[in-house]
Amino acid sequence: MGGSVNPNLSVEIAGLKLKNPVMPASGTFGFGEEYAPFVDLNSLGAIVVKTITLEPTVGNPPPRIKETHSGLLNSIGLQNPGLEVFLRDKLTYLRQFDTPIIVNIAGRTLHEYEELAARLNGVEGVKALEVNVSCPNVKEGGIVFGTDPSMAAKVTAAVKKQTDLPVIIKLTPNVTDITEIAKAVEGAGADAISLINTLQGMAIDIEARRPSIANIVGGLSGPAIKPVALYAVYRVSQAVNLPLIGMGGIMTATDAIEFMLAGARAVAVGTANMVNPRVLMDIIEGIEDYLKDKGINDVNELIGDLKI
Amino acid sequence: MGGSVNPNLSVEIAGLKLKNPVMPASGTFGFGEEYAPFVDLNSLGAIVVKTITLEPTVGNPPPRIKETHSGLLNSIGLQNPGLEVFLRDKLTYLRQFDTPIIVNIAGRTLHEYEELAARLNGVEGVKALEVNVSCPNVKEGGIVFGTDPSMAAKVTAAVKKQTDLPVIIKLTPNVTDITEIAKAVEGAGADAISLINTLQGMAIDIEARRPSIANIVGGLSGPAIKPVALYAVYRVSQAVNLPLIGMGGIMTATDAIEFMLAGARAVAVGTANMVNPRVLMDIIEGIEDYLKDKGINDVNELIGDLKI
Amino acid sequence: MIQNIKAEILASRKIGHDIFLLKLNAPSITETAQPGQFVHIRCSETTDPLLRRPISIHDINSDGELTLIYHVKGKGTSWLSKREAGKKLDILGPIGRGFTLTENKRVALVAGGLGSIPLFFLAKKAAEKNNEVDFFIGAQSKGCLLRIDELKALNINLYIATDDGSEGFKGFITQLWEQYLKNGKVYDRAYSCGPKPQMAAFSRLAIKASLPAEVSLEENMACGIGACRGCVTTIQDSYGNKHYENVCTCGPVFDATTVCWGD
Amino acid sequence: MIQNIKAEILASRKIGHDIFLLKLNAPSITETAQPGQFVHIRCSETTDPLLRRPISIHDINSDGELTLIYHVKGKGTSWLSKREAGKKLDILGPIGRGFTLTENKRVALVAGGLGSIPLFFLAKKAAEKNNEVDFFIGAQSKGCLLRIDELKALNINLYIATDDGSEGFKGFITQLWEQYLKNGKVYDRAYSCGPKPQMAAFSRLAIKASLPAEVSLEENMACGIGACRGCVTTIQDSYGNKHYENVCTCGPVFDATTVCWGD
Ligand SMILES: Cc1cc2nc3c(=O)[nH]c(=O)nc-3n(C[C@H](O)[C@H](O)[C@H](O)COP(=O)(O)OP(=O)(O)OC[C@H]3O[C@@H](n4cnc5c(N)ncnc54)[C@H](O)[C@@H]3O)c2cc1C
Ligand SMILES: Cc1cc2nc3c(=O)[nH]c(=O)nc-3n(C[C@H](O)[C@H](O)[C@H](O)COP(=O)(O)OP(=O)(O)OC[C@H]3O[C@@H](n4cnc5c(N)ncnc54)[C@H](O)[C@@H]3O)c2cc1C
Ligand SMILES: Cc1cc2nc3c(=O)[nH]c(=O)nc-3n(C[C@H](O)[C@H](O)[C@H](O)COP(=O)(O)O)c2cc1C
Ligand SMILES: Cc1cc2nc3c(=O)[nH]c(=O)nc-3n(C[C@H](O)[C@H](O)[C@H](O)COP(=O)(O)O)c2cc1C
Ligand code: FES
Ligand code: FES
Repeated sequence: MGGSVNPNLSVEIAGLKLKNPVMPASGTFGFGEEYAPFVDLNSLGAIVVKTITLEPTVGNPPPRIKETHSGLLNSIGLQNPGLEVFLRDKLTYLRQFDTPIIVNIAGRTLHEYEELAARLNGVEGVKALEVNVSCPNVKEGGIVFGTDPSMAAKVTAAVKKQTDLPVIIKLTPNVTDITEIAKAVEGAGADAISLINTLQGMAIDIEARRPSIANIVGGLSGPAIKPVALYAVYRVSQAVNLPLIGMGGIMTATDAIEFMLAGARAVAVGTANMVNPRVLMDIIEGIEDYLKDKGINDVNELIGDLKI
Repeated sequence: MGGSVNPNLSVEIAGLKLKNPVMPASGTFGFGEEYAPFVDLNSLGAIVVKTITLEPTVGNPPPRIKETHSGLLNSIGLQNPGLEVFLRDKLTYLRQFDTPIIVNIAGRTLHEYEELAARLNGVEGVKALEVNVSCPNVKEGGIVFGTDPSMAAKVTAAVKKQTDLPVIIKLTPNVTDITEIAKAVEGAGADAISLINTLQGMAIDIEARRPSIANIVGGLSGPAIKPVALYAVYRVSQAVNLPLIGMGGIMTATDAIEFMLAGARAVAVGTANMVNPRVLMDIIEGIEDYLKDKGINDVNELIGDLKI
Repeated sequence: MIQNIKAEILASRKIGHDIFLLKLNAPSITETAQPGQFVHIRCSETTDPLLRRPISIHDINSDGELTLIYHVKGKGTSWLSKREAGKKLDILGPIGRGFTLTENKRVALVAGGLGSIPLFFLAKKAAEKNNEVDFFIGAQSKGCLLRIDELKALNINLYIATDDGSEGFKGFITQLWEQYLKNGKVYDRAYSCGPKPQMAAFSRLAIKASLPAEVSLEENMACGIGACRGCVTTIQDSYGNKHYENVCTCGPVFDATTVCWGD
Repeated sequence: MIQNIKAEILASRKIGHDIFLLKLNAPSITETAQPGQFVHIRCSETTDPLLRRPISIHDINSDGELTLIYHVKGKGTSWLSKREAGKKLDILGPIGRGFTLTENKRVALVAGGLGSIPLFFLAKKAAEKNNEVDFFIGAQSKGCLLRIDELKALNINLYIATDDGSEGFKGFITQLWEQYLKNGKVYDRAYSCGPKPQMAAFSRLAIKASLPAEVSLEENMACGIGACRGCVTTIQDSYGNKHYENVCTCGPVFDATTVCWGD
C-alpha cells in the first residue's frame, strides 16, 4: 500500500492559493513572531493573526484562562495593539515570509468593521480578511453579530463593499442553527466561511466560591469541542457552496483529516499550539503521510469525501 | 476548621422533598436495576428513568457510541420498551425503594406528550415528570421542540394540564439563547428546569472515511461539556425563578458543588455512572464532606452562592 | 453478580508485538467467571480516555488469578501496558453471557487474530468437561500465533492456518475448517471469535452443517452493564424480524444464526 | 532563545510531603538559564490534562543538569511525579524575565512556602557574584523547610521563620525581615517569591525603605511564550496608569512597585 509520489497539498480558498491547508487559528498564534523559534513560518498554508480592532484594546482583567477537561476556557477580551500598530510593527515582520497573511478583524459597530476593511484594503501582504462576528453589537442592544442571520449578513455586505480581498466570515457555534447564519452570509457575498469560534462556558473555584475567570464567561476551545466543531462543519458544508476553513480542537493530522472529510477545504489550529508549539508542522507532515499511505495524489480529494 | 455536626443535605424541588440533591441523569442509569449491585438506590435524592415514549422505541442502528476527548457521543435514539412495559415491569421494581421516581417523557407530537402525562398522572410511585424536549416535532417540520420558545411553552402547558405532578422541563443547550427558552417554559407553568441535555456533535473514522456513529450526529456528554453546562445553569438561574437541576459532565463532588454554586438546587449525573458505577454515592459523600469541612450546616446555602 | 473491585496486578509483561499479558488477583471475579465473559477496565486517572475498556477473560485459576491478554491499540490499552505489578486496577466483571458449555461432545473452536484469546479459556473448560476439542487458529503469520505452548499443554487438537503459510495451512482458518467439515469431520457444536468477516464465514459454514454455533461480538461500549444501550448489535429471530440487543449483557456471545453480519 | 526539547529524566525523588525533586539533562536550556526563569512542561500523554505546567528553575549545573522542585497539586504534577529516570519529558524553556543580578552588593531574599525554590538559584548566583546575601525563609513549620542543607552550603546568611515557631522566629517571614530593616540593616536590593499577600507585604516594606525590589508572580498559563495573552497581570506605571502585561514573558519577575496587588 501507499504511493511514493509526493501528493499535492495545495488548496485554494476564494482565489487565494495556499501551499497546504493548515494555518493557525486567530488569537492563538499571536502575530507569528512568538512561534518563529518552533515553526518555519514559510511552511504554513497561511498565517491568521490575532483579531485586530480599530483602536488598541486592553482586554479583560485576569484571571483570563482556566484549563477544563480536554479544553481551555479563555476570556482574553480581544487584547490587541489596534490597527495602526498592527500595520506599522506586526505586519512588517510578517511580510518577510512567503505565506499569505489573513487579517482577522472585529468591531463593536457596523461602521468599525467597515473602516477596518477599508483601511486594510490594498495593504501589501494582506491576502484576505477573516471577520470575527462573535462580538456584541453595541449599537443594537449588545446582540452578538454572528448570532443573528440578518446582522451577520449586514456585516458581510458592509465589509465586502470596502475591500477587494476575499472575505472569510468566522461563525460562532453559539446558535440554534448555524446553517441559517452560513446561508445568510453566503447570500450577502461572503467568499468563504471559517468555523467554529469558541463555545460559551464557565468554571467555578469552589474554594474561593468565585468564577475561575474574572469575566465569568469564557470561550471554550480545544479537543473537548471537536465533536461540536466537526458537526458544524459537516452541516454547513451541506448547506452552502462556499469553501470552509474548519477548526475546533484539532491536535493532530488525524483531527485535521476528519475536518476535511467533513467538508472543510482548509483547517485552522488554535489551542494545540499552546500544547505543542510545533504542532502546525507536525500536522502538515501527518496529512502528507496519510495521503501517501492511502495512495491519494491530491489533498483536495479528501474534502467532503465521507461515505454516509 | 470544619464543623462536626451532620449538615442537612435535603433539598426541595417544586414541593418534592429529596434526601439529597444527587440523582442519575435520564438515559444513563437504565431503570435503576443495572446499578443496584453498586449503588444503594435508597440513598439517592431521586431516580430519573430513561426517556419513556408512548410506544416501544427500537432506537438507532449501531454503532451508537463513540468516545471523544473527555466526552462521549451517543445516538441511542431513545430506545425504550414504551409506557406500558415501563408501568408493568420497570416501575414495579423501582417502587420498592424509598426514593422518588422521576419519569422522563418524550413525544413526537404535542399529543404524545399529553397522553404520556395523562397516563402517568396518579400512578403510584411516580413523583414528578421530566419532559425531554430535545426531540423533533414531526408535525411541525421536524423542528426540535426545545429550540423554539413558543413550542417549548406549548409542550409545557400541555403537559401541565394533564398532570398534578411537578413538571420539570429539560432544556437542550443547542440554542442561541437558553434563557429565552427557560423564560418561555417558566411562563407556561413549568415547576422546575433541568439542564443541559447533550450538545450536538460528530466524529469521523478516517480509515473507513465514515461517521463513527451510524446516525451521523450524536449527543455529546461528559466532562468535555461541563463548562458549557455550568454557564447555562448560571445564566438560567439569573433569568428565571424556578428551581434548577444542573447536569453535564459531573464526575465528582467538586463538579456537583460547582453546579450548585452556579445556581442549581440539585444535580444529575450521567456519563460518570459508566466510568464509575458507584459515583452517585461518592458524590453524595463528597458533598457532605465539603459542607463539614467548610462548617456549612445546610446544602441549600450553596445554591447560587457565588461571589461575582 | 458483576463485581467492581480494585484488583492488584500480579504480573504484566509483553508477550508479542504490542501484545501484553496481565495477571490480576481477582478471586471475587474468577469465582464465577465463564468462558466468553469479559471484564471492563478503567484505563485512566483523568478523563481522557474517559470510558472503561472491555477485555475478555483469557484464563483463570483456582487461586483467584485472572489472566487477560490484550493488544495495545490506542490510549486506553497504552495506559494499561504501563501499569506495573503491585499497582491496583479498577475492574468490573465478570460481564456478559458466555459460551454454552457441553459435556462429552465433539466441539470445534474457530479463532482468528486475537480471537484465540477468549477461546483459550473455552478450550480449557471444554477439555475439562470431557469434550473432544478441535481448536482451529488462524493468524497472519507464525510470529502472530499466541500462547501456542500453553494451548499444546491442554488436552485438545490444534489446527493452524496462516495467511502467509509460515505455519500450518496457508489461507483462512475458515477454509481449513471447511476442509475438515467436507472430509466428514462431525461436531456437536462450534464456537468462533475473530474478525467479523471470518465469523460471518464461520456462521455460514456452521449453518450449512446444521451445527449449533456461537460467536463472540465486539462493539464500542460505555457502561458495560446493560444500562446505556450504547453497545447494541442487530439480532434477527427465526422469522427474520430484527431488533437490537446489548452486546455487553445479552452477549458478547450470540447464537450464530441470529447475528446480522451487515455489509 | 526558548528551546523545545525532550529532556531525559536523570532523577526524580520525593523530598517532602507531596514535594518532588526532578533532575533533567537539558544543556541547551541550562546554557542560558537565569534565576527567576521557568520551564513549561507537558504533563500528559492525552488531552487531560491539556496544557503544559510552569515550574521554576531551582538550580542548574555546568553539566547541563536542570533541577526543579515542585509540589504535587493536581493532575499535572501528579502525572509528573510518576515519571521515572530514563524517560523523557517535553519541556519548553528557559522562559521569562528573571531577577536583576547585582555584583558586590547587599541583597535580601524573602521567600515563603515554595517561593524559596526559585530563590535558591538566585541566592547561589548572587553569592557567586560576590553579593552579601541574606536569605529570609518562611514556612508553616520546621518540616516544611526545603533544601536547608543545600542552602547552608551556599555562602549566604539564612534567616528562618515558621508559623508555629518550630524553627527560628515565630511569625511571618516579612515580620522577621521588618525587624532587621528596623534594626538598621541596609540593603541595595531585595527580591521576593511566595504567596501573594506575603509579596504584597514585602513590597510595602521595600518601598518604605526605598529599596529596589523585585517579585516573582504566578498566573494560570497556556502558551507560556507570550502569544495568547492568557497570563496577564495588572501593572501600573509611576503615574498610576494601569495596563496588562504577560506574566510568562514580561515576567514572571516584575519590579515590585509596578505590581497591583488587588484585594
Ligand atoms: C467484549 C469485548 C472483549 C474484548 N476483548 C479483548 C481482548 O481480550 N483483548 C484485546 O486486545 N482486545 C479486546 N477487545 C477490544 C478492546 O476493547 C479494544 O481494543 C480497546 O477498547 C481499545 O482501546 P484503546 O483505548 O487502546 O484504543 P482506542 O482506539 O483509543 O479506543 C478508542 C475508542 O474505541 C473503543 N474501541 C476501540 N476498539 C474497540 C473494540 N474492538 N471493541 C470495543 N471498543 C473499542 C474504545 O473503547 C474507545 O472508546 C474486546 C472488546 C470487546 C467489546
Ligand atoms: C512562573 C511559574 C512558576 C512556578 N514554579 C513552580 C515551582 O517551581 N514549583 C511548584 O511546585 N509550582 C510552581 N508553580 C505552580 C505550578 O505551575 C502549579 O502548581 C501547577 O501548574 C499545578 O498543576 P496541576 O495540574 O498539578 O494542578 P491543577 O490544580 O490540576 O491545575 C489545574 C490548572 O490550574 C493551573 N494552575 C494551578 N495552579 C497554578 C499556579 N500556581 N500557577 C499557574 N497555573 C496554575 C494549572 O496550570 C492548570 O491549568 C509555578 C507557576 C508559575 C506560573
Ligand atoms: C487564547 C485564545 C484566544 C483567541 N482569540 C481569538 C481572536 O482574537 N479572534 C478570533 O476570531 N478567535 C479567537 N480564538 C478562537 C480560535 O481562533 C478558534 O476559533 C477556537 O479556539 C477553536 O479552535 P481550537 O479548539 O483549535 O483552539 C481564540 C482562542 C483562544 C484559545
Ligand atoms: C448514553 C446516554 C443516553 C441518554 N439518554 C437520554 C434520554 O433518554 N433522555 C434524556 O432526557 N437524556 C438522555 N441523555 C442525556 C443525559 O441525561 C444528560 O442530560 C447528559 O448526558 C449530560 O450529562 P452528563 O454529561 O453527566 O452525561 C443521555 C445521555 C447519554 C450519555
Ligand atoms: S455498554 Fe451500556 S448497555 Fe452495553
Ligand atoms: S501564557 Fe500565553 S501569553 Fe503568557
